[in-house]
Amino acid sequence: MMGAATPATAALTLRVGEFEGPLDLLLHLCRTSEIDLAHLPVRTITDQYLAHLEAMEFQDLEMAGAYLVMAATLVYLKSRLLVPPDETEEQLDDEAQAVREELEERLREYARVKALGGWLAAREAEQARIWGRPASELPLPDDIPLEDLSVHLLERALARLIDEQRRRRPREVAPEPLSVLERMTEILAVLRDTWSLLFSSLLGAEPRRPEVVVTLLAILELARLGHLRAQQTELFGEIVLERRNGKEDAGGADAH
Amino acid sequence: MPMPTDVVEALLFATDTPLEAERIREVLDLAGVDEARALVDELRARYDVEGRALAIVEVGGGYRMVTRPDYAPWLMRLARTRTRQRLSRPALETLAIIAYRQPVSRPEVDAVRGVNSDGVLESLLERRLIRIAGRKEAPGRPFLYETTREFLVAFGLRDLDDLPRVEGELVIPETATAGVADGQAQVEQGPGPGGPDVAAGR
Amino acid sequence: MPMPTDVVEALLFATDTPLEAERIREVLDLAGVDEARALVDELRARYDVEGRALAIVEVGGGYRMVTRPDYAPWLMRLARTRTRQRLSRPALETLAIIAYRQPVSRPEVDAVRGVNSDGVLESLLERRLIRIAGRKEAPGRPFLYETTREFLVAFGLRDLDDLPRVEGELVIPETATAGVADGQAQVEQGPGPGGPDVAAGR
Repeated sequence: MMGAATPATAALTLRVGEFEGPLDLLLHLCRTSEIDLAHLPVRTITDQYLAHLEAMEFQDLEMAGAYLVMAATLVYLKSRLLVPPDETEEQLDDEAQAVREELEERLREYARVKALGGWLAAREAEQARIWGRPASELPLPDDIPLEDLSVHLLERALARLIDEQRRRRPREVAPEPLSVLERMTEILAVLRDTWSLLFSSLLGAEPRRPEVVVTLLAILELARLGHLRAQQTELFGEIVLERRNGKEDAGGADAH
Repeated sequence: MPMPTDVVEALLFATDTPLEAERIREVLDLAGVDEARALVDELRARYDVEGRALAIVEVGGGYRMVTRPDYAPWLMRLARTRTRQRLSRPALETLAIIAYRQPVSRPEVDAVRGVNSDGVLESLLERRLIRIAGRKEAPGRPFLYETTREFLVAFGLRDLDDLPRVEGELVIPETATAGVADGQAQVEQGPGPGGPDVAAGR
Repeated sequence: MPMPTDVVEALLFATDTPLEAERIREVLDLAGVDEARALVDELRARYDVEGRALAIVEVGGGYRMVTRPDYAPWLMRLARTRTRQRLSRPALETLAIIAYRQPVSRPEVDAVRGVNSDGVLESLLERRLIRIAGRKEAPGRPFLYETTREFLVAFGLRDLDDLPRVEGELVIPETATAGVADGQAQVEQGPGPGGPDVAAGR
């Protein structure tokens, strides 16, 4: 019976961790008592809320504060109930009634968010049942799609640099010709999916000289690092590139 | 000479992120995006008729080749461990708020949840499910958050319209009047833009 | 109920390391390795008959699903568009330096990063996230770089003051060419299309 001021003792054993916050607790109390979120019974819900609060142990001061602020709101509402108390139809003065309505609205809002969260969880579980192609080691997971850029990434990059400077670890100066690096990435990505290919297929229909040079450098570097094997069966013949089934293969298995 | 649909098949096979129609158009030198879409549709229909292990799905503004859910038991036995951890309930709820109200600021998220969301937002940023979309024209100029494409992919959504309709609108309470949020949602006023609230906790 | 050959298809699709017959036997609970091999052969024959983009090859002691070599040119084009649409970590790092310390010259960026930044700057210029702001009044008169309006749009910033505050200061080391490290005052302001709002406030 929802008029009962003492909540079920079983519910009291709930730990703080089971609630996301005061709204979650309030919603839980409403649900277990089958309370209409549009007609919050102030007296009942306040008593139940306070009883739960007493049984809770907080480790996080801020979280405790959030629960206490809600408690204060409820106690305020309860104190503004007009006498004589009417169990079925609680009356509040206009000011308090506004607070109650706002609280009810927030509760309904939270209920919606919670439902959506549940929907997303189900969706996530569903997605866990399908497999795409394994994420390649390349492009590196660090590579950000342009549309997902976010300033926190810049912030972190700078913080990392500053941190490095603080630790006074002078960086070694090394050449980093990015286009070769990029081309290496591209070639490896293609080789992952096709195993072997012809050198000529790496170039466009009308390759420009710098493109050929960069591609050649990329291949030499990849061969040096043991990622691929380049073979030319006849003089001036086509160069055949083959992915090497080396350690990077073994590493790829648990890279995702 | 390979057929265009077969080229599309090769392209879909070779990408681990959704492939946009525009990129298919570009790679195949097609006249328009519609042509690219038509090719994918043709391939998709073929896959569906054959009803084999693979399917083509539309997700996050692009197309992906994936295994059908029926094959999950065997793939799980293959023990390709999925390092991706499931999201916690607070994370999912925060994500729900952002998905519906984007772009939305932290104080607003806090107000709906009734608790501080700093840590959750941080981890969602870390997993690139949300991004900072700018700053809100409001006191303290808090950051605004929105979901990323990665979010759509992770939840198998074509776009944000794929989210279920919620009964009634999601209303973000005014932070100033929200009783619970008082004291914690209020942004510490910095002396200027990019004030102390931003630098906090980093 | 999925057919065994289709299960094999799913397994091969979802792994990029060669899959041994023994693993297939195990996952499908087959009596022997020969049975597993027969399934792969059946699938392989089907793929060959259909003559599409994908094929199954035996390499490194196992089986792999790959695209046929004829498709390599398209895959290469795809890889190139992918590179263009992403920002690598070095690029992001360089962009951060420029965003927070603009205008800044290449030798200065190099000195901070400890690597040659030519290629990265090139790709940032190409993506129009940075632009040349003029030349530094220093030996060699190196180019100075600053962020663009597109940069602001991409990150959802109104102006540079919207950037998150970072604790501490990035030190720009003295470089051989840069006489005065903090010589930002003597910038030759290029009143280019980026507009005054971009350069303002730094």
